[in-house]
Amino acid sequence: MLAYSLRRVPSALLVLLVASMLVFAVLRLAPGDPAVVLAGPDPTPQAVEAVRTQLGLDDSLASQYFHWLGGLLTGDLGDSYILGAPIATLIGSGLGATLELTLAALVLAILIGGTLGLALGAGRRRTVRTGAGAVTGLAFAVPPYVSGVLLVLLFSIAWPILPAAGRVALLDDPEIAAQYLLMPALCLALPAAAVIARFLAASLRRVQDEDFVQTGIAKGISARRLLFRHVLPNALPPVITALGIQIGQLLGGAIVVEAIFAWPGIGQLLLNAVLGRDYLLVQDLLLLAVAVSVILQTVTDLAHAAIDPRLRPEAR
Amino acid sequence: RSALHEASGKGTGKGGPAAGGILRIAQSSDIQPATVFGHNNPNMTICRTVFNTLIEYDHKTLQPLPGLAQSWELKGDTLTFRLRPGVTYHSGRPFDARDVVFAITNLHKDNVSSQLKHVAKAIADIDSDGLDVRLKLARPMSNVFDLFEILVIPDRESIAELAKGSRIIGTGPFRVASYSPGAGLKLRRNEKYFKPSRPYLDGVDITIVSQSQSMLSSMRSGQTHLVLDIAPLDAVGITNDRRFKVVAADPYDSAYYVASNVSVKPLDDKRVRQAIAWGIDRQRILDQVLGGIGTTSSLPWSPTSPAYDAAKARHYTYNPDRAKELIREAGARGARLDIVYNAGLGANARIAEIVQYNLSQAGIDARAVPLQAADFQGRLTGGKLPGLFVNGHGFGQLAPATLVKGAFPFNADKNASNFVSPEYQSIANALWSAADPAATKAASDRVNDFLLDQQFVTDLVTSAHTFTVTKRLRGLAYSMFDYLNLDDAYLD
Amino acid sequence: MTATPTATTIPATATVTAIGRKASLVARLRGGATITGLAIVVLVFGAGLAAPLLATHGPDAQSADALAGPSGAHLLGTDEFGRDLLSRVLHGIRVDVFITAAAVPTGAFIGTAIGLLSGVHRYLDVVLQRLFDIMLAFTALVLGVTIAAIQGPGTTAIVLTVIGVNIPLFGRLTRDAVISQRDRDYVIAARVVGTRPTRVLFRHILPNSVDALIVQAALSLSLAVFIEGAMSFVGIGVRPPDPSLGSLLRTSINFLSQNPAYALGPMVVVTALVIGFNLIADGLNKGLLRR
Amino acid sequence: MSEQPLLQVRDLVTRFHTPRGVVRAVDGVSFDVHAGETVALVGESGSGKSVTAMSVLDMVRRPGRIESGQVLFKGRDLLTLNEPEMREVRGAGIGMIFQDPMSTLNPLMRIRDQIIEGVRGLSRHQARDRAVEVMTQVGIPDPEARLRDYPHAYSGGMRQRVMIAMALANRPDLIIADEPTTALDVTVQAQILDLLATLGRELGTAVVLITHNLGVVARLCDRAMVMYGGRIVERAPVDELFTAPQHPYTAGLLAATPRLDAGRDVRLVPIEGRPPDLIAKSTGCAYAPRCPAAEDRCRTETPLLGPGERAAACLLPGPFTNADAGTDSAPDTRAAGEVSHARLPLAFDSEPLLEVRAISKHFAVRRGWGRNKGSVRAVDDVSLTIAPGETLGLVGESGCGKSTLGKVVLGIHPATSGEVRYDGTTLTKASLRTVRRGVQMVFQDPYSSLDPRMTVGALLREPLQVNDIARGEKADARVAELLELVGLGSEAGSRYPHEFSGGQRQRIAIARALAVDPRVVVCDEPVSALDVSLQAQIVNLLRELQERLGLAYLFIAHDLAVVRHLSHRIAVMYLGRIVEMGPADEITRSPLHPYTASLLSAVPEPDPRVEHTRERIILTGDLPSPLNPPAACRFHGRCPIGPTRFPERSICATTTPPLAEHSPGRTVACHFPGELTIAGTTSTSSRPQEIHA
Ligand SMILES: Nc1ncnc2c1ncn2[C@@H]1O[C@H](COP(=O)(O)OP(=O)(O)OP(=O)(O)O)[C@@H](O)[C@H]1O
Ligand SMILES: Nc1ncnc2c1ncn2[C@@H]1O[C@H](COP(=O)(O)OP(=O)(O)OP(=O)(O)O)[C@@H](O)[C@H]1O
Ligand SMILES: [Mg+2]
Ligand SMILES: [Mg+2]
Repeated sequence: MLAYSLRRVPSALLVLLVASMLVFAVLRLAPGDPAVVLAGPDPTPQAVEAVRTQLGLDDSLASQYFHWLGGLLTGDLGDSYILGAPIATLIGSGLGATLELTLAALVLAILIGGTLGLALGAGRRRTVRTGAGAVTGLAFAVPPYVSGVLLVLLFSIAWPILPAAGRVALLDDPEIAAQYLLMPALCLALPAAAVIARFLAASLRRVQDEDFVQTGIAKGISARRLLFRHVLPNALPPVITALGIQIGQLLGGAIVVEAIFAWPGIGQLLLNAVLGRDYLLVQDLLLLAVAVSVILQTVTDLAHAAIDPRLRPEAR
Repeated sequence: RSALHEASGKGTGKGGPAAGGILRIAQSSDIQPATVFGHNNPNMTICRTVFNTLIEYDHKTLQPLPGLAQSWELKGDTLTFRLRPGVTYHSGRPFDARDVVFAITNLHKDNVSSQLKHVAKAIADIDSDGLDVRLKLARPMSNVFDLFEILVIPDRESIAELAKGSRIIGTGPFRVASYSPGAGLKLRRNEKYFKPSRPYLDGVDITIVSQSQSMLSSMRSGQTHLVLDIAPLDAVGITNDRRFKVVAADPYDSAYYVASNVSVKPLDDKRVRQAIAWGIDRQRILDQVLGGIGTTSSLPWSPTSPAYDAAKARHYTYNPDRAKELIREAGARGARLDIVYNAGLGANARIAEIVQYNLSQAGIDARAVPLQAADFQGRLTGGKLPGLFVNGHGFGQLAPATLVKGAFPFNADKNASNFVSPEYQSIANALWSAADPAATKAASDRVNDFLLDQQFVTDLVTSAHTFTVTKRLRGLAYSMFDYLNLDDAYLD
Repeated sequence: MTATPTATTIPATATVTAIGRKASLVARLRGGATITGLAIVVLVFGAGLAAPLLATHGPDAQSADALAGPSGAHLLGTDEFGRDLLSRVLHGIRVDVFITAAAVPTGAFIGTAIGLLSGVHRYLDVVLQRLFDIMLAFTALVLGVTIAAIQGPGTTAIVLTVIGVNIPLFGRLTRDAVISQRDRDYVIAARVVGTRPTRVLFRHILPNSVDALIVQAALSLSLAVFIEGAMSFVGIGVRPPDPSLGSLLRTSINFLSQNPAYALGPMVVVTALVIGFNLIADGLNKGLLRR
Repeated sequence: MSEQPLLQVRDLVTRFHTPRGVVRAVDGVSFDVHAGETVALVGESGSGKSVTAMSVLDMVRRPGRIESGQVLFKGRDLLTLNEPEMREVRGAGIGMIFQDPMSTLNPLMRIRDQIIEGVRGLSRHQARDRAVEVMTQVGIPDPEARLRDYPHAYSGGMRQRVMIAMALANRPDLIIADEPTTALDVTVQAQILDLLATLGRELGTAVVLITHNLGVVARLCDRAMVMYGGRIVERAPVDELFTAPQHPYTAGLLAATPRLDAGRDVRLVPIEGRPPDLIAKSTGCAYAPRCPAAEDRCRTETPLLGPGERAAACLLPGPFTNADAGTDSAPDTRAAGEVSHARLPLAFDSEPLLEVRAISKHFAVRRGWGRNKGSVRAVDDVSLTIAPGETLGLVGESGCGKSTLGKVVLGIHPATSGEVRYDGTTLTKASLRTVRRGVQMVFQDPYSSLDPRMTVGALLREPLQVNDIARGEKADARVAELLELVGLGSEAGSRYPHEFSGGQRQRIAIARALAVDPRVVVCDEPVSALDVSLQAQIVNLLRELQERLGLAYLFIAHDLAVVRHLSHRIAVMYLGRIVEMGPADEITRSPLHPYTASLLSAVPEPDPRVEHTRERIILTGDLPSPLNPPAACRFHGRCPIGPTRFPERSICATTTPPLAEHSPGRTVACHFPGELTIAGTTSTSSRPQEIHA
């Protein structure tokens, strides 16, 4: 399995290299200049020029690119133009917050989506299936920027039991942190849960039609065992693929949710960095996104192999 | 335990000032430590809490009061400060005159910007001696004390780290306990603050909340006590909630304007610019965008400014017919004009919408064009905005010269409108040099007339920075640049 | 297949042609879901297209009567500039109609073209697949933020984002379909009788992959509505004074206590549209893709 | 004791409530099964066999519903049981074996767990022992170790053994086997059938065997029931069923089935028409529309199946003595069938039209980034020729490379080495289009070889257009002509493929192949997917076309009887190589290669008399993987006269036997040709006993 992951390294590196070029080019096409932002309000042209020199923005693009790449290879992400701080620190703290949020959302999405999906795809009673279908449809159709606002209205203002914005690190004070985490995580999780529910339900229905399920029934095993030991495992692969994509989506969706709940994560960082033309920070963040998705893909594949003996290397 | 309950914080409960409590502040964008030397809105929460300035203006009389400087003397071209003894930086190092010298010479550097740089540059010579600082001025300046109202005196030894935000060290009532860029910072009580038994608060937590709605939500849920500069229209949600109030900062130093790039046709025609001034419904902007905070005005000054002239401030009124007429005269009917604004600022966006609508009523094919902050700032600085632009300016509250020398839209030497006029330069310099109130009055009259006639900047409303606060917060104060002063603040 | 951007992938296994049970289009769409969805979308989009006729006020006409609640004159009340909200919602739909109509087909077309190329050209395939990997790594909103930075906020940025999001989605789908179809008997049969590769591609493979693409298209339309909303919500969307569903929603949130109908209008329309498109996709999925 | 049948099915009615209407899949079926007996349920596809089986175990799925009837198992009506009680019966009382062993095992679960989870009343430990026991019973070597494997590590035949083991695990009284061998190769089928027969006998388990293969019935069963349109139309002891069918449908089935021992020039007699639409409510006999003997009352009166051992649901029951052709079985058509095919000379003197010279085709198996993991030698050094008007049959088990060879001939796969020549032109990329105007192809699955998005007309017009043969009205005329040629009306042109039955679709596919006027047609299992009656239609059509157009065929199939029926010469393929080639009659009568002999002996003949008397060679093991085929003679590991039996014959494992001429017109690749005959005896009398073991 390790060998299998290793075999993907060259292709992953290639993807990252190409992505680094794209990412470098992309923001430089945008009008605007970090030096102006950094020089503060009402700056003189000399001040702007001085800042440009100080940031190294007057170097040639190629040299800027290679300087950046060189830094990356030696583990130096550089300093943020606008915030001044080392990018590693910025991403470190933001990533912690975002990971906390996305992981919580992921857990919620799997729990909610899994339950809905099971009800939708394998519910015995029609009412259960219809109900789950309606909930799924709604979770699916209400975008996070609407559900977030509604949640806040409900649970912070109308019936104030949860904080409306901000974050306490989970490690610092779990009890309090969980209360901060709940709403943003839920808001982020809902659409993902709906997707998972749909994929799971569709997959369950498909698998239930497969021959080995008949075998199971003919063997006389219970419906419960049939569902959880036979149908569910076989229904998982497409759900895992969807889940892999959804994790990427959660990270992206974090931009909106973090904005609504003032969650100090990567999404906020990225949004502000783009607005401030904080080139290095944006480059690093976008490249991180690509890296995450590359990793996710590998993890997804490994998860497939973990479930399905046919995909394990020794089976080839 | 409830996070909400804990966040709302304990008050003194005594109906009077008492020590303790953490004040929670939300602001929409992160502080920029590198720019603390000039006026930059996001820094309003740290400039007077972490740092101090040499003097502090009295808001009524505009007379300097002691800050880090105990006393001062302006004799001819020499200004001498005597500094307060026994002041230490958060690092533990004693504050002395060399820190002041450093702060002023630091402003001479190109990459350090401040709207009052022109004053610093006009200081020909500085020398210090223990707690005395002597400044030699190269020319008479009516606004020299404005510099010392705005200029924070940071620890000179950690100046490089200050720019990066990694060590923010001042003499103020609070020290920076932690700063996570993009997320916010925690300030804690400076036990060695030079004002005895101040501050009352144990600390201040500043959180960055980009969405105004989220700020309000957290305020209503009791999680936040003070929100900075929430657009009044955004704040309507809580204006009828009796727990909160919106405090308009009395310097009224937040003016909104629409300006013309005069190198763009048909804005090169004075009549078109005047037509614009006539065509805009200032009252509606004041009511619908600024929640009635401030006054409509055709002039850039705060009502407290010596240059303010109530009659002239009412020069332009909403007169769509007049506007149409002038536009027709100038042959600019149906002209296509972009109204550019900084998309990141809610009030500006909304003003742009009203301006766009008013101008289209007046016969101009106007389009509102949002630009992102970095883009807008860049083009503003480079004078490359494509037509009209809506923006805000400050500096109408102090010495009038500070506005014409330091506020970029009015800068006589180089401005965003690309408006260059020897006449303007000369009257602006006259205003700068004016030595006494009478001379200032005369010079500012000329400037006023000139501005009203030329209208390269059309002032719309003189409004104020706002602090939206819970009524539990008492003792809130701020400088003439609206730097938050929490020396006497406490939570009831 | 989600409200969250770009999750709109259909498992490759779904690219199954309805061999042996192909019925007329009408019969295949007979499922109630498709019809309901279609009805919702037609109703909403129709109202948008007919906005100039239906709207009682100009969408930009300001007045002093700001933030009024619903009344006879203003069925949804007015906004902060005293503009009639119903008229703005109706005109706002137009923006979404434009975005979906302009961007989704463009993205689908480009994506499909690249996908076809990728499907038939082995070496190009390797390159294009990696490219899709990268494009997919930029989730819709990240892409939107980036494009808005380059292009400036506005309808164009949204359109470009929607196109950008759809290219890899359709690309992958088409490519997978081509690859799954190209060794099928009917394709080989067509080659054997002498049909040239391009004709095989366009006359045989593409029409048989189209079902999956249609389902994706329905999902992409709802995705487009979603992207418009999300981008406008973070402030990089449609430029004022033009109303769009997302921008209306974004502003409305400030005035929930003054005029709840402000938020209600766009919220209902957005939700209805997304549900409508998804119902269509679901129905098509059942009708077209079922094995 | 034995008075009461083990299973009594009474008036079972099962329907599917579909949007198109109610499908009467099982329409009043009654039958008994006694302890220990093996009963066959035969019938064409869609006749309701599987649904009957599912109904017995109350396993019919939505939208199906058992509407009425009783299923008495040991006197208890299963249809009145609740879920837990029913679960006790399933598996423990009645075991079930399904058709496709590749899909009936859960791919994600170890074999052991799958067997154990169904075992009742034993501790986990005992259950494990039981699993080993049944695995041994079904003949899986090293069961302890193999139990830990996942299904993918098993071949199809082994999986079917596992299925049987699973069914046996609870010692059920009855096993229902639903087409247990249909998905398997003949040699493996023979193994499995053998296993079923032995187990039934030894364990006293009753078996209901569902199949459409009459040969299997003849070989294995005591009694048989014939289903048609959801009803049982005939019930009889197997011997009587084959010799004297009472229902015309049974007689029709028998007449349509090609036999190895019948005369090759006898035309098969297909059953005309289509199977009944189970949705439409019919009156009268469901078979009446297709019955050559039907009278008017057949269309109004519904015949009922009488009681007793021997009964037919026919108003005009036979017997149709089918055994000897020429008597009045299925009267009219049989007479027409007598007009036999013209006998073509067995030796074609003319220049070969198609020549395949030393063709090899290897597929590289890739994993990950360009790393080759060896290659599949699908076709290895194969040479053959086909003369104008000649049919060369190509037989062999699944995966032996038949299709690949066909595709190489058509240039669909480029050959790894070797040369294909058509009419003097060597097949190259440049000459591809020319060659394809002379060589065409018909595929196995008529459901997947026609583009579902095109009308039949467009499908047939395409070759005309792209080859510039005809356009416009001329093309239309040609399309009509082609349709006519394959026995379809020209109005078929405006319809879509899905509107046609499998047999009709295969006709369309043939018409398309003929559109470019080819002289050679590669038929890749064109009838394997079809029911016997349709199979007979297509086989007849192909022969007719050959006679009319002088076509040459490369006829690929795994069914030796069909191949023999159609071919002049036969080539037998094993693991990518041709092991024997020669005139069809001679090869089937006296095979030279032991593999050919085994193959022939594995084919069950639809004749109980033959089946009961003949001895069979049961090959052990499965087809080896073509990824690393055995060295030298590829058959040596399974060969009944090879080194596994006779250790001194090491030559088989060391030297590749060349394909050499054995007698005029016959070539064989074996070191010991002709030793093993169909009878299962060696012609060299040295060691007969061992073979019988
Ligand atoms: N799920 C279903 N929905 C609708 N009709 C069905 C369903 N399952 C089976 N049928 C119909 O029931 C009839 C009997 O089917 P069944 O599977 O029993 O046939 P069979 O004799 O087993 O055929 P085969 O040899 O192809 O397995 C067929 O006409 C079929 O179309
Ligand atoms: N495109 C391919 N890539 C790799 N291996 C292939 C390919 N096509 C066929 N094979 C392998 O070549 C071998 C021969 O396959 P082929 O389809 O020719 O067998 P066949 O005799 O037609 O079998 P069947 O009776 O099942 O149709 C098989 O092992 C198969 O797995
Ligand atoms: Mg069946
Ligand atoms: Mg084949």
